[in-house]
Amino acid sequence: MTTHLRHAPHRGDSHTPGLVTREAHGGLRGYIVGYVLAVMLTVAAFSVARSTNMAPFSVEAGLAVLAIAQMLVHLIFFLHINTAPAQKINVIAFATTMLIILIVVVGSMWIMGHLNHNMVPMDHLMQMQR
Amino acid sequence: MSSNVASLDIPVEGSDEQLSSRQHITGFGFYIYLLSDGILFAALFAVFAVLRTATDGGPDGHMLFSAHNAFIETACLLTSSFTCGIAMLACDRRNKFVALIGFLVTAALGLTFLALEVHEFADLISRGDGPDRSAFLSSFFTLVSTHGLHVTCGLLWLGVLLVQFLGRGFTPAMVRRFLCFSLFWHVLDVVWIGVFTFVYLVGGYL
Amino acid sequence: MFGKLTLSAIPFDQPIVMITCSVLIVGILAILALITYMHKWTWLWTEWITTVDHKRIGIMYTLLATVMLLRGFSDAIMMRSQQALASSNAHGFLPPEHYDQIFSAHGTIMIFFMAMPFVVGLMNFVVPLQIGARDVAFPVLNSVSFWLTAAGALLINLSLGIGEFARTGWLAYPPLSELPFSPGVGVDYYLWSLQISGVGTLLSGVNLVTTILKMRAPGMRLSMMPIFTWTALASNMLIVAAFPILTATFAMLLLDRYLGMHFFTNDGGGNPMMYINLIWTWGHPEVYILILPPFGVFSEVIATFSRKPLFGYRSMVIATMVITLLAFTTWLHHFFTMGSGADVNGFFGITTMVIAIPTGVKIFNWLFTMYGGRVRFASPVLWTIGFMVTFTIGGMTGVLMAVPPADFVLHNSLFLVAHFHNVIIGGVVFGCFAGFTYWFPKAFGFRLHEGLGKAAFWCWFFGFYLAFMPLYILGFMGMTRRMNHYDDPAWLPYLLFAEGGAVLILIGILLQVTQLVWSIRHRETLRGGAADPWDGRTLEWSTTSPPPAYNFARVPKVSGLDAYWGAKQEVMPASSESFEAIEIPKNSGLGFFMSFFAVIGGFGMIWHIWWMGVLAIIAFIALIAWSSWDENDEFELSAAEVGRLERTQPHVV
Amino acid sequence: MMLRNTISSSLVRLTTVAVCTSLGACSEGVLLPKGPVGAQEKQLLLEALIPMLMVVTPIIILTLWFAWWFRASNARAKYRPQWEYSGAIEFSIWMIPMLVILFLGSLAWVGAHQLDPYRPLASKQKPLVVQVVAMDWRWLFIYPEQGVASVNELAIPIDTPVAFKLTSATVMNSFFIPSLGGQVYAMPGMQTQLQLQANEAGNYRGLSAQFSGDGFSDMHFQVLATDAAGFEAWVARTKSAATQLDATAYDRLVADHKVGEVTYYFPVSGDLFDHAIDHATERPESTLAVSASAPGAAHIPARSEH
Ligand code: HEA
Ligand code: HEA
Ligand code: CUA
Ligand SMILES: [Cu+2]
Repeated sequence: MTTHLRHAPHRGDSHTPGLVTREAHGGLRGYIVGYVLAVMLTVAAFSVARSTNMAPFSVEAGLAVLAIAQMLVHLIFFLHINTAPAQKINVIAFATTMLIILIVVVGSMWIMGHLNHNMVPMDHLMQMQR
Repeated sequence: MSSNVASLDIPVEGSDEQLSSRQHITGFGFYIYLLSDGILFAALFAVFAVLRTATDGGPDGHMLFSAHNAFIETACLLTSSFTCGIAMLACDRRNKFVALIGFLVTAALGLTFLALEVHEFADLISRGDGPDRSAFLSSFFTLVSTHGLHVTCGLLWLGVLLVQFLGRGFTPAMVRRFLCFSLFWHVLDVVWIGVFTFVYLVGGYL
Repeated sequence: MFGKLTLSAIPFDQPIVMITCSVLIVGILAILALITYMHKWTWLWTEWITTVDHKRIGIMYTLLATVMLLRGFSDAIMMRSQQALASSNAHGFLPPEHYDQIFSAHGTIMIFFMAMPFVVGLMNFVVPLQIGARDVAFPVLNSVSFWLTAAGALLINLSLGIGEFARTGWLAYPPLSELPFSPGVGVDYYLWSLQISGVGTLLSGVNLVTTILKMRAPGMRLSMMPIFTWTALASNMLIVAAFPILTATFAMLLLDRYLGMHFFTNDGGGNPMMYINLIWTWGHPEVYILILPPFGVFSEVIATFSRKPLFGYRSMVIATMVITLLAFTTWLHHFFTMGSGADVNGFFGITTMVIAIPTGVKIFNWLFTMYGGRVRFASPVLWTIGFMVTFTIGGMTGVLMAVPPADFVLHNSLFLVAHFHNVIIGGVVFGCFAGFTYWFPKAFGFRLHEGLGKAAFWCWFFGFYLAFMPLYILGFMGMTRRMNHYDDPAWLPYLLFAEGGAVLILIGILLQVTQLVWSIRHRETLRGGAADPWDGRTLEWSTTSPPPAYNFARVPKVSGLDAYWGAKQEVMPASSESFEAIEIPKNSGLGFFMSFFAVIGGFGMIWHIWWMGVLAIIAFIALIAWSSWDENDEFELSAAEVGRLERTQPHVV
Repeated sequence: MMLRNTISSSLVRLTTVAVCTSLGACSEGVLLPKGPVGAQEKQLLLEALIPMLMVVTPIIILTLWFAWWFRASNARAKYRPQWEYSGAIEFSIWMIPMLVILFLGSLAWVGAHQLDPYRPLASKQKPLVVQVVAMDWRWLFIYPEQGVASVNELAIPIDTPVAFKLTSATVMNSFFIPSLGGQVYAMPGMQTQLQLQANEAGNYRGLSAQFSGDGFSDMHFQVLATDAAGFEAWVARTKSAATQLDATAYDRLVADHKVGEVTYYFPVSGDLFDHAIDHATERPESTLAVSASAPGAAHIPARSEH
């Protein structure tokens, strides 16, 4: 029986994000693992960006993947957000936020891309595409 | 199961029940706030993505950004996130000394980060590439300095917390506030991942 | 020293403004004098200004909304009169630079300082009671939220007498709102007051989401929450997700105006279309923030007064959540005509229409709740039925504009104006009134006069149709919105009808004021069954009216939907249990002082009085740090004290 | 279009008659289109309206009927205090709106593509190109092929597609001729497009639909739709106006905030429209000095004074 379950029997879903629990997340070991992973990912990102023999698109894609991976590392090892049942509500809240961010950012870029494309005067087309 | 207990729940004073539920409620509320902050940054990222090429004949990211500087900044912030975690572990064990050291190192790294950022900005502005130069630079300065402003607020907050901590030690409210602070600090680091990747690396690469 | 502020900022040469201002100042002075005369300052300070009780904060929100109604409605009447006069090359009584401020102020004030506070006030008052909680999750923060909203409201109304308000429409599209085209302080008033109140709203959203998810009475699972609580949850989730976008957007416009940046300017590579895109990613969710809680009100009202459970609770919840998510997928329908192309327009046209499905489900569910019921036509029910008829029409015209080619001819016409007043008045305002009448006895311990309430309803109902149906026709005739004058005499008759409708609404509002005054004076005769006057179904009716500071002496245990109705059907065991001690949050002046500095700081920034702005920001930070020093923000009410209070009910305000 | 069957189009005609009689005196508006674009838009509007009315009207009637029949005082109505679920009803209340939306959704998708304002109109005639510049608070129309320009008067030949290219010299506006069909924003530094056509000769009203500042209400213009000969005559008449429009004259025109006046220009320099697009991106300097908080006694307070 966990402590918070005893206090609020209906709230089996309450687990504070970021709460350190010694055993569940490995405590110090968790932080060290997280830190090492994050450092590796960071170094990887900077060296990918520096590499001159990759196509620009694959560099962008690679960087995006590395960034997402590192964000996940932070979430799991530093913020202790995981799929434990006690965390259901935290994960749902997080996933919803990510979905909205995705809609807003991708949607805006899609819309603005089309708008900008439709706004360019004919003779400006060349110079705008750089 | 009791080994799984979130050990920050162990009460110091006051009744067991209030402490625990209040801690959870505060932590959750703060988490919700942080999620909304994430959306604020998302809006700024979207603007940066759209205005990235709107240089108005001025310099673009490739000409301005130093990956070197960004790397050191990243290292500072990442390490500070780690030390903040160590300090939280110490809070968990009610180890006042380690907690204090951990937070102080966190603050020092945060300050270094901030100093680097201010230096970079000052440099750009002195060269005439300030936020009023072009839409691209407006969005760059705004996105990065909004993050910087959060770091500044975090440092101010941490300062106040440490002064209080020295006075009163691990009261329930103190532990609750450190918990919120560490959440805040970790999230700033997550945002920074986006900044260094999409602003400095992608933006500087192209 | 005083930045741009000089004596010439006060429009001495504009009689309308000067008279309004003097009346306002005299009125405020009279109220202050009255308070002093009656020695009510301490009472006001301890019982209201520093209160952190969610019920009182809810009431203050509603009060703020009512006061702002006066401003918003007088603006509306002025616009209607102007358009009734300014036909065929007549120029009416309002020159454009004044008229433009009026419609901008009307839209801004109505949405941000009338509808929002009303809805937030209802949620604040009702939600903790409905979920069996003793207060919201963060009571002090709640008071901060309210006072920041009030600060924004004060600031925006200062623009009436000192300087000017924005002349840009309620969403301040750039480049018109940029410095070269709006060099005055109007847009700054707009931006700073909305930034300040926006932060308050965001914090209040965080607070209520946490409250609903974490503070429910034992046993109340999500699937047992009353529908109003569900819609409040949805609405606050939308606040949390949408308001940061607004804050960011306004911040960028501020940076353009104050630091010469180029986000949305004509020069420097700025892109005004991005502002329009961002403001609507907030703006469309905003309209659902406003309408969802009223939907919840109607659900409670229709079930209670039909003496039946709500039909299709589960699909109601699903529909609410679907609307919440879809709210974020439709924003482009506000700028179909900007030219983003057929694919984008087609896509957003379809996502917009899809919202009609869950909304339609809701309408049907209310319909079938009445089926097989025993409907009592109390005034909350009249508002509900009036809503169902009116909102359906307004929703239909909304869907019509979601067809892009149809919108090409209707965009920015009076048809659009008719659409949104149709859904806002027929939905949000009717819902607020239904909720107001429904929960009034809970808040004050006595009912409102029924006859006057019904009379007010009929005035509003017919007044609305008279005022806004002609606008649909005018839209078809090609009349656009925001016209100061026009030269087509064919439009005049319709505008005269519309003016008549506004006057009818005015009569409705006067009847409501009369109702309020009459009911307060005769409250002793209206007390009957005040704890549960309507034979309610949810937990708020299980406590006294008005509820004690701690809401429930014993935290209720919940085991199903319609918790209180279920309990009423069983024989209640005589409550012989002893009382327990209750922690109550202490009063706090934090919100009031923060609001004070927010007004000072905002005013300083608007007028470029930099030292004032900086000092206020420093004071603001110091205040927060200082307030964090006191860890004991609660005091304990002993068991004996609780017992005494419970025996001496009803609790008087 | 596949969706248009005869039943719906006869319903459309009926509704048009009904709405137009209720419009009374009006002779203009989006329900009385004078060109193919407007006609299609009206058709689509009514095709969307009718199925919605078919759902919405019964709902309103049912609301009133249920409320009345199940009133508390009606002993004949059956009271079912527990009834709160019916699978069949639940299913149909999701299905009915869904079906309507399925229909409307395809209408919206197809319509958005067919009536895309950028899409050239099908016609044997070569389109007439008109470049439109929104100003404070007038409209400038440039006819690059004819070499003429006019302010606040748009002449077009009937039965000929007109390809508008739009921009703004100052803030956003929306170019709208209700009798001919849909509108598109005219925005500074950018170029948008719109295709319209008039099939009936006449004088129509054109306007800005997007609020653009204090002079906005006067920002309307006359559309003279005439036959080809009439249009030629108009061009000839314009050519007799000896005011030249080059970049300098254009800048002077932009800075001057007159409203309502019709003027003609000839000759017009060829790249004027590009100049207009580029020029809007520069900030008119003197405007910064004007304080809007100075109480304006003038009917149209000047927003910038060159
Ligand atoms: C919540 C939103 C709201 C509400 C309630 C209203 C209510 C009204 N509105 Fe408004 N309106 C807008 C939002 C709203 N409006 C917006 C966003 C715009 C666009 C602005 C722009 O162009 O930028 C606009 C524009 C607008 C125009 C300009 C049209 C144009 O552009 O040409 C007109 C013209 O007459 C108008 C009229 C009216 C009238 C007559 C009412 C009145 O009939 C209704 C009066 C109603 C109330 C005042 C209700 C509130 C009542 C209370 C709070 C009661 C208090 C409680 C008790 C007594 C218990 N409105
Ligand atoms: C509370 C406020 C509110 C609400 C609830 C809505 C609801 C909706 N609105 Fe509205 N809207 C506004 C407030 C609101 N709106 C405002 C303020 C503006 C203008 C802002 C400005 O420019 O200043 C605006 C503008 C606006 C536009 C932009 C027009 C333009 O600028 O050219 C559009 C276009 O698609 C639109 C569509 C809709 C739709 C599809 C809904 C739907 O949610 C409606 C759904 C409801 C129903 C459809 C009725 C019930 C359903 C049934 C009975 C089922 C059967 C029916 C069908 C299958 C059709 N709205
Ligand atoms: Cu508007 Cu490009
Ligand atoms: Cu919308």
